[in-house]
Parts: sequence; C-alpha cells; structure tokens
Amino acid sequence: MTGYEEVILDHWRHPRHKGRLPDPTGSAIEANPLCGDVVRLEVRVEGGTIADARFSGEGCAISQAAASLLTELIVGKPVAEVEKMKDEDLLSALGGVVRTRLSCALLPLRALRKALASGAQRTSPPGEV
Amino acid sequence: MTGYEEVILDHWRHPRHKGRLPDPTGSAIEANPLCGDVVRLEVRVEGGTIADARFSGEGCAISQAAASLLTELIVGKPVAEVEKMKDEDLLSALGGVVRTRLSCALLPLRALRKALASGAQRTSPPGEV
Amino acid sequence: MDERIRDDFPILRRHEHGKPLVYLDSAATSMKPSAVIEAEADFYRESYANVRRGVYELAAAATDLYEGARAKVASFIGARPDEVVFTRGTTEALNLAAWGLGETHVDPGDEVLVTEMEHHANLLPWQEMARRQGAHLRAAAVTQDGELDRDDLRRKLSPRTKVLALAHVSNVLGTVNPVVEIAAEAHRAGAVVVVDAAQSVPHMPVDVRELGADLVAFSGHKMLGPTGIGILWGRNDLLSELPPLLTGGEMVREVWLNWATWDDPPARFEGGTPPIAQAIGLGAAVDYLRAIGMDEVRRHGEKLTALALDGLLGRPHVTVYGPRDPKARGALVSFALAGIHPHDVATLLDQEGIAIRAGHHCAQPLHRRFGIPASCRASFHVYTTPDEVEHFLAALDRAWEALR
Amino acid sequence: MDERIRDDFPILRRHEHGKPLVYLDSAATSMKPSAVIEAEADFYRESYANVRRGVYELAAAATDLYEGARAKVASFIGARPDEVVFTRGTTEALNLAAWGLGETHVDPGDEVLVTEMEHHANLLPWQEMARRQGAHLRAAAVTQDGELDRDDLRRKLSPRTKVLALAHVSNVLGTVNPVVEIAAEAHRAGAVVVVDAAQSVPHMPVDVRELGADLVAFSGHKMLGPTGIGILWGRNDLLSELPPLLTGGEMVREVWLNWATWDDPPARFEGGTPPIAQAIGLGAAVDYLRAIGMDEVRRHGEKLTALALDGLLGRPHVTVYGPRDPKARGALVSFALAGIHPHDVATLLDQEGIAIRAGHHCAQPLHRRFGIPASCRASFHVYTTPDEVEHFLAALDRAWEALR
Ligand SMILES: Cc1ncc(COP(=O)(O)O)c(C=O)c1O
Ligand SMILES: Cc1ncc(COP(=O)(O)O)c(C=O)c1O
Repeated sequence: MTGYEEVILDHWRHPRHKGRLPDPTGSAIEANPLCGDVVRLEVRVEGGTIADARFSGEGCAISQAAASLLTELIVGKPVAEVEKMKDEDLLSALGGVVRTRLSCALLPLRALRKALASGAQRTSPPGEV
Repeated sequence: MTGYEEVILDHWRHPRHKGRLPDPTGSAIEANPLCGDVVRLEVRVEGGTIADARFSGEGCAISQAAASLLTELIVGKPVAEVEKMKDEDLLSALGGVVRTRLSCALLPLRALRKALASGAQRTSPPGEV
Repeated sequence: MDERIRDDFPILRRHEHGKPLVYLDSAATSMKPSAVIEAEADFYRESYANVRRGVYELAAAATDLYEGARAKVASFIGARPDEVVFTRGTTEALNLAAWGLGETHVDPGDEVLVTEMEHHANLLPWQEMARRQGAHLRAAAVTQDGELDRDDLRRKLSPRTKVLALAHVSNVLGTVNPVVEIAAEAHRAGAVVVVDAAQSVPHMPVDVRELGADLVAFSGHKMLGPTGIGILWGRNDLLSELPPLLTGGEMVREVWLNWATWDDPPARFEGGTPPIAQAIGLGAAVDYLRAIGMDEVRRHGEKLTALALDGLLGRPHVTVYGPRDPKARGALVSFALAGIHPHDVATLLDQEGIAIRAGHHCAQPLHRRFGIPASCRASFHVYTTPDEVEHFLAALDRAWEALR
Repeated sequence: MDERIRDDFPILRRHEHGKPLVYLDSAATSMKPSAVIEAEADFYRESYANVRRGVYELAAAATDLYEGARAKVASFIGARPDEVVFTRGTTEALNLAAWGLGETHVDPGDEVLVTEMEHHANLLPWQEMARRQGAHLRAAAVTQDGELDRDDLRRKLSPRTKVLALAHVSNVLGTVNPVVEIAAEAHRAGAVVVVDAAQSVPHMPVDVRELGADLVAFSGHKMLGPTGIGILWGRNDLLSELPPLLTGGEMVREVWLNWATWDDPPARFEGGTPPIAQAIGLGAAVDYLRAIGMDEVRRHGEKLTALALDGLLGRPHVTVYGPRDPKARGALVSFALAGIHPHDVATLLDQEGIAIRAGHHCAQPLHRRFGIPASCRASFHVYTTPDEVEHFLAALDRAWEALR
C-alpha cells in the first residue's frame, strides 16, 4: 500500500526544522478549520537570503511533511527565488499528492508566503516590535 | 369532439331552476377560489319533501350543469332520500365527468348538503330570521 | 428549429385519450430531453457520492461534476460561478432574496416595490418580508394592454424604496419588461433590483450583467432541466452581505454550541446536502440549450407565438391578454373564449390530447386586475411545432362550437 | 441479506484506483438501486407534468404519482399522508420546524434544548430561532461513553423549555437515543419534541406515532432515494398551527396584493414547484426498502456494525467513539488511529478503493467535546457485505503500518 510517496513518509517520520525560531524576521500561521490542520512557519531572512526556517503546528501527515520539506527547500535560498516558488514545485517535490488533499499539502506554502510578506513589511528589528 | 356528455351540454345551454327562491328553508354557497366557480343552492322543504330548489352563481359548464341537473333530481323527492345521495349518483347522472373536474361537478352537491343542514337547524319560519 | 429535436424528448411519443400528446404547457414546466434524463441517471449509476467534504476519489469526482454544473450555468448567464447559488427553484431563490434583503436592507417605514403582474412567488415573499420589517409593500400598475405602467412605477419609486422586485417576462401576459431601463431607474433611486427570470432564462439569451439587476432567480424545470433545482444569481458583493435562509451543514466555517460563522457565497446559501443530481441534470440541460443556441430558441418561440397570436386575434370570440407584438412577448399566450370558462376549454382540448393550462397561473392579483377569475394559456418550447399550434387553433374552434 | 442485492446498485461495479469500490460512507449518502433511478427517469419519459392545478390528464397522472409517493412515505413511517411534507432534505425540514415553532411557540426568555451530539442541521436552525425570538439555547451533555447524559437533560428541561430537538441516531457516535422515554419527559415539561431522524429512518423500522415526537425530519438521499428530497412529518394539528417557511405558488388560497391566506398542510409548506420526480424516486426507494423489510435492514446493519466494532475494539491503537453494543447503535462506527490524522487514514484507504469519511461530520461541537478535530467513520447500508468490512479492517492495518 502506497499513496503516500516515500518522501512524505520520510518527512512525516523524521521532520526537519521542526520547532520555533528564536529570532524570526517573518512568521505566519495558516489553519484549515475544517480538518484541524494548523501550520506555523517562521523564517529568518538575512541579506536577502533565508538564513533559517522552522515549522510547528499539528495536523495530517501531508501538511506536516509538506512543511518539513518546504523548510528544507528554502533554507539558504535567496528570498527572490523562494518567492517565485509555485504550488506545483512543492507538490512535485513531495512526489505528487492526491487531489483531495491538495489543500493540506499547500497549507505550509500559504503560511510561508504570508511569513515572507510579514517580514517584508517589517522595517525595524524584530526585537523592537 | 365530445368529452362533455350530451346531458352536460343540455343543462349548460338550458339551465333548469336557475335563479333565486323567494322563500327558501335552506340555502348555502360553495365556492372554489382557485377557479372562481361559485354555486348558491336554495331549497324549500315542505313536509319532509323538497318542494322547490333553485341555483345561482357562475362558473364552468360542469359546475353549472351539475347544479341544474341536481335541482331537477331533487325537486319532489323526500329529504331523507336526497340526503342519501352519493357523489357517484350525481356523477353518473351527468354521464360521467373527467377526473380532473370532479371538484367542479361536486360543488353543487356540497352546497346542497350544507343547505339541507342549514335548513334542518332552522326551527323558526325563515321570514323571522 | 430542426424537427428531429422531438426525438430527443421521449414523452412526446405519449398519447392522451388515444390522440398524440400536444403539450402546450411549457410555461408551467418543460419536458426533458434524454440527455438530461440520462445525465442524472448516469451520475447515480457511475459517480454518485455526497459533495464537498469527502476525502476519497469518488467524492471528488462527484464534487467536480456538481461544481462543473455550476460553472455551466454561470457561463450560460454571463456570470461567475461563485455568484451562482443552487436552490430548489425560483420560489426558494426569491424567498432567499427577500429574507436576506429584509435582514440587511429594509427598515421600518421603508418600501418594497413589486408589480401587479407578479407570480405569487415574487409577491408573497415580499409581503412577508415587509410585514417582518415593518415596511410597506407597493405595486406598480399594469396597463389595459398588459404592459407595466412605467409612469406609475416611476411615481412609486422613491428614496424610501429599498427593493424593486419584478418579472423579466410575465407568466400570464407574456410581456417582456424592459428590465435594463427599469433597473437603471431603480438604482438611481437607491433600490436593489431583484428579477424573477423564471420565464425568460429558459426562452431567450439572458446575460445577468447586461440586465443590470442585482439578484436574478430562475428554475431548472422550466428550461429542460430536472425538478428540484433552481438558481439565485447575485452580484458577489451583495451575496456576501446576505445572511442564509437555511442553516445547517456545509454552509458554515466554525460551529460552537451557541454561535457559528457562515461560509462565503455560494456555499453559505446551500445548507445541507444540495440537489446534487439535479444540478448535474441542469448542467446537461444548459449544454442542450446552448447546442441549439439561445438565439434560435428565442426565434422559434417568437415564431410559434406569432402563429398562435395571429390565430387567436383573428377569432372575434377570443380575448387575448398582453401585448399583441410577438417580439414584445415570451413564448406563451393567455386568452379566453367569450362566455366560456377556461377550465371547460382546457378539458375539451384535453380530450383531443392537447394540454393547455387554465386557472389563475399563480397570479390572482393580475387576474383580478383584468376582472377575470381565470384564463387559458398555451405555451411553447423548443419541441413545439407550428403544426401543433395549428392543431390547437382548430381544436379551439371545435370547443367553441361545442360550448357556445 | 441476499448478496444479489448488490446487482441492483449499478455503481457498485465501479473501480477506484484499479480496485473494486468498497463504499463505506452510506451515512453521508446512500447509493441508489436501479429501481429508484428508473422510477425517476421513467417519470420524465412517460408521465411528466407539473402537479396540482393542471386540468389535463397528464397533469392528473403526474399528480397521482406525486401524491402516491407521499402516501407510500406516510405508510412507511406509520403516518397519514396529510402529515407528510416534502422538503429538500432534513436540513430544510428542520429549518421549517425551527421557523414555524419560533413564530408560534417561543417567546423572549423561553428556552430551546438540544444536545451536544447534534448534527449542525439540528443545531444552527435552533441557534438562529433562539436569536430571533430572544430565547436561550441550551444543550444537554454527552457522556464519555457517547450517550446522552439523561440527568443533565432532565436538569435542563423545565417549564421554560418550549422545544426539545434531538437526533434519533447520532451520525458520529451511532448512539440510538431513547426518544420514546425522552419525548414523554419533554412533553410532561410542556415542550414540543422535534426529532432528527436522518440516521434512523433509513436503517430501522420507525413508526412516528410510537416514537412519540411531534415533528420528525429525514432525507431521501440517505435511504436509497434521490437527492433533493426530504420529509418533515408532523402531527396534523401542530402542522396546522405553523406558518410556512417558503411562500409562493401552490401554498395559498386567496392572494391579494397586500395579503394572502395559506392553504392547509401539507400544501402550505410546499411553496413553488416541488421536487416532483424526486418524490416519485423516493416512493420507489420506500418500496424497495419495504420489499427487503426494515427489520431485515436493521438486522443487517447490526451485523455489519458488530463486525466492524469487534475488529476496531480488538486493535489497541484504535479508539472507537460511542456505545460498544451494536444493538445500541446505528449502522456506523467512528474511530481514530493513535497519532494519525483521520484524513490520512481516509486517503490511504481510498488508494485501496475503500471510501470512508474523515472530518467533523458536521458535528463540530461534538468533536470538541471529545477533544478531537476530526474522526474517521465507516458506515453501511443494505448493499454492504461482511467481506467489505473485513477488507476495510485489513486495509486499516496496512494504513497503520504505513503511517505509525
Ligand atoms: C443526523 C443528521 N442530521 C441531519 C443531516 C442533514 O441531512 P441533509 O444534508 O440531507 O439535509 C444529516 C446528514 O448529513 C445527519 O446525519
Ligand atoms: C414568473 C414565474 N415566477 C416564479 C415561478 C415559480 O417557479 P417555481 O415553481 O419553479 O419555484 C414561475 C413558475 O411557476 C413563474 O412563471
């Protein structure tokens, strides 16, 4: 029995970058009230590059694995490049997701986009907010 | 083209007992607000017999013919006998009525039953009411 | 219109009293082509499931079909899918509109304006709403020719008028009301415009944006679709302001024991399991009508109406209600034979296999306006032929001979 | 249950992801036998017309079929036809009940009592009604075992309680509530009793008079019938007191521009063109269920539920919600796998062609009561086989292996 590609199972069993960032420059929470999935995504942007990222929250294997994979994909990348990331990019990195679960898989990406936007608006150092 | 048996057409074209009774012992109006049929039936009962009857009102050929035929059927008959008259008796005297129009055909009979009941309750001479 | 269309409608092979059925009551409800009947049946046979929430593939397939039907209906009327609410029919759609506008747009002392030619479905919900809100219901008059009295309407339209509700096409007079102009006037007065399009969308091209209305209601069963389905179209910003009429599952976000938050339109207005198969059947009906082309549907309706009008107006014992110009009419004609009750006419025609409607057609105030308790109505759709209209006129002569 | 029953349901020949479909979501909606699909299709093919008012034979034939369906449903639940109102579904039926009772039975300061286990369809209409009337909504608690807390219910039932609304069978817990006893208690307190029978009427013999309720709602689509049709049963004397929810054609006697008089029940509550074909399809579904026998339907449901319960309770990583005795349950089981989100379970099972539901099943407050965002649910009907349940249990083990 598959359906969950190895990459999803791997990230679900061994999440990367799970936890909180002490000093995020951007952060956002996205939730799906209908199934209870919640993902918080935090990033620290330094010199136009994503220096670090963390996710937390709870929910299904797909949303959690997608969050984990996403952090792995973005850390060390220029913000400009990450901002260009499309839904399909994440989905194919996950090895494909059944269509009934697309919203779970894309929840972390929605959170990331919000986090980057929140970071962009921040003009003062985070400690002072 | 038929559909309206000869007896219906005959009574529709040449209504019997149409008009008002000057001295009814019983009277009732029945109406079907949905098609606008209205029938007033008046009877004069003397010594347990229907001495005279009249109908008035307006509406379709079937209700008017049925009213006309009904007055013909009952005048001179003992009230006890008339009270036993069934829906089917009137319908078959009319030569049959299509089922979509039964309520038109039976409107006068409903008025007659009410008129007889109203007459029965009347204990004083009509003029005094 | 291609005569072979008739083969698509299985019921037209029916006989009544030994005669082939001539169905002239399409304004009450239209017949269904096999494509519609089979679309519904095939859905139950192959792809049935409840829509929305299901995680499994079959539910996704059913949801795609359901939402696909919404998209078809939307494009049919020039709208966006999120502006198309599935209801049981025009009646529910207008009740939803009246409820929602009452709760949000109408205060004590305000006015709601309808017309004398409305179907009960576009009158009673406004009566009830006006009563609930303490508002006044007014009605624009109808002229002796069966047209809307535009002056009277203008007189009754004021800044107090919060809603104007009117038929696009009268189901008795056939009158096509100039909704575009009237809606502009009403908007200038600050009123929301609600259009009962039950008799227009099935018979002519209707683009809701060109119409200029705010809310538009119509029924599936009059446009070759199944019973049990109808549409309320609304501008999304207006829909977003309205509360739901029916609450329950699938129209909410968060539910606590004592409060809940509504979902966005159109889901907000589709509480409970919707008429899923019926929506899909309606989608097939829309496909069928589009394949013919709504311009062609309209042309055909006009041709039949012209033929019927001509025949009826040429008979001195016949009174015709409504405009005399077929171009100013929907695909129906109401009439009466002098001194003969409409029900008798309908019964006599039925003996010849011809189905017309007799009664007040759910428009009692309009009939009262013309001083009659009832009228006869012959109405058409794509499967009606000129021969049938001729046959009807000849039978009408025999009815006249029989009863006059 | 005779295995040949499966041949009556064309959709059961469907494959999903290359595997035969195992449909275990009958509590959301049931599949349809050919007899139902064809009854609707044949109506459109042979006898279609609008009902009531038509003077011609075809309309009379259609009306006979429509009213015949009402009589079938009435006799199925031990009721009189004039007590059976056709609605779009349970949701509309409960909204109608809440609207009507609010207008006539509930004043400011009064109370309306529901339970924590209600489907949103039997919660939100009462929230809205309580808000409109200035009344208080209270909810009787559910025990950890998933049963109604009878003591809490008794505590919350008082002379201020004007309405008690509760499910006959919970769509999540499966719990069969002892409605007969509870209704008697509520009646002693002077409350009207409304029962959401969406999950009972399709699965067990229900006689509305024995139930002792005043109003009972259920849906056609969960009992092998079409979408777009449901029932509100009510004692005729109570129905006669209630105002309509939807106004329009066919539910009135006299209509003037400024007032109207309502027709008697059930017509009063069926404004507009009703779901005619769907009523006829529901009549065919009732015939089908009666031919099997509701005792047999119940027996079969109990057997499958026992099998599923047994299998689930025997797996230590599985939590089952609701009573452990299959006799105290409807034909469904909700559960969760430790540490695994219900949606993941459903998706993995879907890959094997097994359709179960995952989510809050339109019962958010109940899930909150158990501290979970969602649950899995397997549910059955006459076409479900013991083999399918075994297959489901085996697939569940594979899902557990894959994700734990
Ligand atoms: C207990 C219960 N009540 C009400 C409903 C709502 O029924 P419908 O969606 O058919 O209106 C359902 C089904 O979803 C249910 O299970
Ligand atoms: C103009 C008009 N409005 C409203 C309706 C009501 O439509 P429905 O019965 O489908 O709700 C009709 C049809 O009966 C109609 O002709």
